[in-house]
Amino acid sequence: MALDGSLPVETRLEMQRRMLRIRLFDERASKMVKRGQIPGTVHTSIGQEAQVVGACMALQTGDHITGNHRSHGHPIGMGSDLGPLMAELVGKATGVCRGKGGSLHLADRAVGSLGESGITGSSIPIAVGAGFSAQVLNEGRVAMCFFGDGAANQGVLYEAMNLASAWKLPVIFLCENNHYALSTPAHTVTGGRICDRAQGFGMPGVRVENGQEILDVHAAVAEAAERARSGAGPTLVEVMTYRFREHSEGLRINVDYRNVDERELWTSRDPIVLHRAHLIDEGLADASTMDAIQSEIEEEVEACVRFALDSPDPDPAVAFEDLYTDAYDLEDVK
Amino acid sequence: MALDGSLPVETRLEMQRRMLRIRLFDERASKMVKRGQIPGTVHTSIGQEAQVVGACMALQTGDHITGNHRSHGHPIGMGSDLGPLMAELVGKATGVCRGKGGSLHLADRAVGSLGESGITGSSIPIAVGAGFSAQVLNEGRVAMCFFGDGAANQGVLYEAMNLASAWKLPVIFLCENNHYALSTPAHTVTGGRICDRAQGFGMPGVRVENGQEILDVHAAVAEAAERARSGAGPTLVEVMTYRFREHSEGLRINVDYRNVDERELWTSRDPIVLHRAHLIDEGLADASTMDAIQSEIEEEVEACVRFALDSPDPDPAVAFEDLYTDAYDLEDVK
Amino acid sequence: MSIMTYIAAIGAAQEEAMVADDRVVVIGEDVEANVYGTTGGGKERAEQGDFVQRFGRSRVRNTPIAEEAIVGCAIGAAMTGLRPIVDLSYSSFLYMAMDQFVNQAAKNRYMFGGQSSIPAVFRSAMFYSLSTGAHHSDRPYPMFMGVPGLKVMAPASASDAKGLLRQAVDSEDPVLTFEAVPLWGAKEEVQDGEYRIPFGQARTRREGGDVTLVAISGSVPVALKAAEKMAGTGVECEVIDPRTLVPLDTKTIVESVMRTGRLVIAEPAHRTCGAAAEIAAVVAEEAYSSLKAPIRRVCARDMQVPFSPALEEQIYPTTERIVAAIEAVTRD
Amino acid sequence: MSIMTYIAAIGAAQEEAMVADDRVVVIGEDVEANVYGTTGGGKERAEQGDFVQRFGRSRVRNTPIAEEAIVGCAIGAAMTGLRPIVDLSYSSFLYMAMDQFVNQAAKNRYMFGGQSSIPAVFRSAMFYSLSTGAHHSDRPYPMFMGVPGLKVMAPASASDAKGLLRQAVDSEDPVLTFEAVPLWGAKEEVQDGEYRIPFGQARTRREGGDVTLVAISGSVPVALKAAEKMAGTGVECEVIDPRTLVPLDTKTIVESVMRTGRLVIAEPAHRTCGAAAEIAAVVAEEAYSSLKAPIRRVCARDMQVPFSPALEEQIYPTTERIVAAIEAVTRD
Ligand SMILES: Cc1ncc(C[n+]2csc(CCOP(=O)(O)OP(=O)(O)O)c2C)c(N)n1
Ligand SMILES: Cc1ncc(C[n+]2csc(CCOP(=O)(O)OP(=O)(O)O)c2C)c(N)n1
Ligand SMILES: [Mg+2]
Ligand SMILES: [Mg+2]
Repeated sequence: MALDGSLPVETRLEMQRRMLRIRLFDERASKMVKRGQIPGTVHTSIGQEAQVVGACMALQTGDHITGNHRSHGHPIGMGSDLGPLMAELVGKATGVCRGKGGSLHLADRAVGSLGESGITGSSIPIAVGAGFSAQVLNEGRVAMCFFGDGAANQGVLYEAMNLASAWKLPVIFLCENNHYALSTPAHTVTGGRICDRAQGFGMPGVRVENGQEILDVHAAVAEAAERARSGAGPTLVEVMTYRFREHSEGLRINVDYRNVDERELWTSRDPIVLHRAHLIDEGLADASTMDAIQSEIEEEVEACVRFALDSPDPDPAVAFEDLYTDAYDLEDVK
Repeated sequence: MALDGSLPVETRLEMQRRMLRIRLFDERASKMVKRGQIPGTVHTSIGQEAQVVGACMALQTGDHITGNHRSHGHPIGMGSDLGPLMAELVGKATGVCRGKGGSLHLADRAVGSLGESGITGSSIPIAVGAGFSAQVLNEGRVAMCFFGDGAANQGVLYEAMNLASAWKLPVIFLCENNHYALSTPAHTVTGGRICDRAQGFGMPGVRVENGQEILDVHAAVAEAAERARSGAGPTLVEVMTYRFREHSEGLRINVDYRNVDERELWTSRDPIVLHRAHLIDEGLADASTMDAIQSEIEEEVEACVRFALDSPDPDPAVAFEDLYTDAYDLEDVK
Repeated sequence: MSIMTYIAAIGAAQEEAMVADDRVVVIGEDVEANVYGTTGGGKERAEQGDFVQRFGRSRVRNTPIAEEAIVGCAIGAAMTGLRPIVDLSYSSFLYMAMDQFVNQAAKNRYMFGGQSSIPAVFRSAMFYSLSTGAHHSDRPYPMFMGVPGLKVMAPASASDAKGLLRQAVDSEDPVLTFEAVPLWGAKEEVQDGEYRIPFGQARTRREGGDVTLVAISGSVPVALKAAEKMAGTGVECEVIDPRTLVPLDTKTIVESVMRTGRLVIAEPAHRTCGAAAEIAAVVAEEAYSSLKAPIRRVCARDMQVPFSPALEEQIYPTTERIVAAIEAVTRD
Repeated sequence: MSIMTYIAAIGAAQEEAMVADDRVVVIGEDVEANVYGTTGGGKERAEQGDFVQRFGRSRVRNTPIAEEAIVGCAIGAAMTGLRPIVDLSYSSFLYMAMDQFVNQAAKNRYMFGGQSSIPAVFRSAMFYSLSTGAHHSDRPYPMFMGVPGLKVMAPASASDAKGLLRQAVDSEDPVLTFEAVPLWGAKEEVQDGEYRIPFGQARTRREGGDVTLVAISGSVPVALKAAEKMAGTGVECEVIDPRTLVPLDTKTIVESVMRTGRLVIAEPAHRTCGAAAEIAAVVAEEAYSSLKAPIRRVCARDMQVPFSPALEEQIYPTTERIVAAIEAVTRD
């Protein structure tokens, strides 16, 4: 960070790169679901890139994250290689989880990603555990968990927040409030404001009102990370954002649960467009630099798709590995 | 209630009766555990009578409660017959649960008691369900759940609070904060204040600072009940109190987790002594009236013990009844 | 009679129950928008059949994502006058509410000496064999079979799904239904109007005197295919679907094995401590003297479920694995 | 060798593990005050052996009552460098953390392709036959046997408890230990110093050629008594304690049945889908040809646990019930 608190240009360009990676990766993945190239479905982070990347880039090497079903953005935000991620979505041997996880269950220890969880809320205490080990082993690490406004109504979050608070663990609870859990508007099933729930658990709760501005997200999470690393304990950060697409690709909901005005308002706040404009307005980059970044990422994403499609399927025997660390005899698994 | 908001004398005398019933019932039960007349153990509410009775007496006939392992006070507070309660503790055929529940699992539908739970926190959503049925069936009932400061760290409470808040259910969450969960001081495992946790879930949270004063408890719960009945939704009421005895009878903890000064301070605030003094000071009753009440309850408790001890054991076949509503053939249960 | 899919049959039973009794309510995540296809007839809310329009938001309610509170709330509501149907969507989410199932739903009536009963239905669907990955592919019904106080049903066809669900709503005790998503689209002739199928009565899907083939849930059609194949080689299998697992119709199974002397059991749950283990144990005790061959189980292998389609299918019982088991027991 | 109680053996294994490896931590409700008797030596904190004094509050921590978060926290900590021992006290509280056990502890390593392992031990004690009522008398280990990815141990004696727990702490995979409270006070000669008992190796507690009697956890001493009684009538039972249920030493059991031709299984869990069902099913497949009689299970009856002492005992396997089962299989 510069003396005036502003981020280095390179960091801000990297933010754009990572946001673009998420956008283009997810757009591509969506098409591949439609074409049957990706089995099952995927949940895209399109529209939420600032919230994801702003949070991830406020962490340091060695820190840990856990995530949820809206999963690709988190490892990408931490800097994952795209190839093994896409190969995982396709179910290939070269997948980051050997083809055994799929979209919902990405993990990439290389960048500190302990794993996404298809069960909402379920990975929250895992991050608390990573904070616990950091404290006992005195390793100066921080752990962050991502979860949605829907998951914010699950009890395990409050158990986890309380535990982290009582033990002053270096944990950040990052709520991605995109206003909906599947077809359910948050306000219809949520008493009070999520950020206001922190205080009663003895920790600060902050809300980033405009989660489409990556610097706002980054600043809030950086402060939480500093607090965590200093030993002062956890923070709950609620980021207000919006998903531009349907809950999951291919899902059709026959009720108009999000109205057009709202959708238009939010899609007009595209985090990638906004950040690009800021960089240009502030004279930190010109349009051609930004275009070059865009092309560079486009190529990267095309390459990851090729890598995925060209990779071999996992050997059937791989299905019987990794359950335990002990060698397990295939014959034994009946 | 009188026009000036004060409670009728008869109500205040009944408060004393019910507190005495709890005190004497529990003192007797404690002795019976020691003598082996009650199998297993019991958790007494001695010291917490104002908190229990003040809350129960703020409800109306038809309302429901659920409770926890510190269990006898709740049905007694609602007006249960002592005989079947004590018989239940002893494991007799005449027990309120036919001898199948025991101390931890009292229920007495006759007074609206849906059941105590040995699993801390587990009965909280049951009360929310009673509130839900009240709302759907439009029955004007209220439901209250009792739980401790320890259980207040369980996730299910926050799921339940949020659900009750989102649906505006007529529910009262009554936290019996006696400062300890078994050997664990609340402040060592609790982030923030429990009452402050309500606001973030969109409901009022109030704290009764002196839970040894029955009128304070009653007033707070009566207000919550009125709010619930009016359709305005749930309230969290945290009552600060103290258990005078060990967590459970017979348990010996070798570490001095509660210091003497603290214990003396709190035992000097005996809710029964305090309420008696108030009644006499306010000229509502004289010492002899109060003594008579005491003797009356003493006799009642002795009678319930006799009833329990004189009752027959349940027939062994009773163990195979009540699992399902369908007739179940004993032979079938292998 | 009309032809109906499995999923439509569930919707139909639910609708009939809602119409028949005002105390029946449906709660769950995303039930208002009919995301899982059992709370609305048409594609648009305006079309006929939408539950919210027909029954109102008091009786059809979206819940927060809070399985423990939802299940507990349904239990409490059932104890005090409602007859809730809880849509938990994926069976994989039941673990979140395990305490409520085991410690409240199953135990309350018993330990309180019968003071309250709990007429609640907990619906959940087993998504598997659909590339949904380890977190969304569970088939956890055996866990619940071992919890006395719960009733457990696992229909394998449209007509069974409808009649059993209706019976479940009528039950005064908590019922868990495990629906098989691989069968959602499977069609069958279904009786018109209301009907109920009593619990504890197996359905013999095919008669045969050589081998008893007990199959559960999604394994029923697979078993029928295997039986068909074996018939070509002159081996006649009697295919029995228990339909409800608690209570379990051991009588029909034992009687069949007494005739055939051979037993193969197929199910989509893990092998260890599954329903097949229970059935094998019952038969090894009660039909021992008639047994002419080892009892074979064909279950999901004791692995978690891998995502890649190149890996997943081998986890579950396939026609080939069932055929191999039948061949093995007839060889002896 | 020294004589040690079952509960002391657990404390000793825990202590040795804490001394041997700084990454081992103990967390749980009320562990600091040694409420459950395995985190301190003496009666007073000042006396030698108190874990808090010896290892400090960083490594011995009271938790809030929050089983789901505790278990999840241990999993996350295990994935990132610690080796937690979680004391969950009563087995009845495991349901509260079921999602963490099934969806995180059991699945993480597998679905992430082996990127992390989870060396964590989850201890819990089965209180039963002690008038603790339906909420505190669970014996839920069979539920966990059906969850691939978890290891499950259920020691029945002091020396097994110590050696298996030490092995569990060494395991790179999550282990659930189910301790039998009725055996807490039972004494046995225990090897001095550190030792480990490998998982998946049954212990033959008594040899005999007439009947194989497999017994689990608290049923082992009851089975030994029954075997003693039968020996008086000239029937020699081979009493086998599997000790670990996942992995399960089916080889020892099957070999024994091949010799004896008869099998009785006793366990304190519910009958339906219990460990006994699994063992019966394995034997009905693998030792069918040697079987000379029906396989008999003697389990807890499929009931919840009543409180009254006049009612409770008949729920569990008793010496009489086991003797009756042995007589039945030897009669044929
Ligand atoms: C325990 C559990 N319950 C329900 C689901 C089904 N489900 C998957 S995503 C989802 C909505 C989640 O909403 P939110 O947490 O706001 O995340 P978002 O999808 O909006 O990013 C639901 C209900 C689940 N996966 N896990
Ligand atoms: C889920 C669960 N975890 C742990 C326990 C063991 N336990 C019984 S009472 C108790 C302490 C409860 O403390 P609190 O809620 O404050 O109630 P209090 O005993 O102080 O009235 C504990 C830990 C339990 N019964 N249930
Ligand atoms: Mg959301
Ligand atoms: Mg307390």
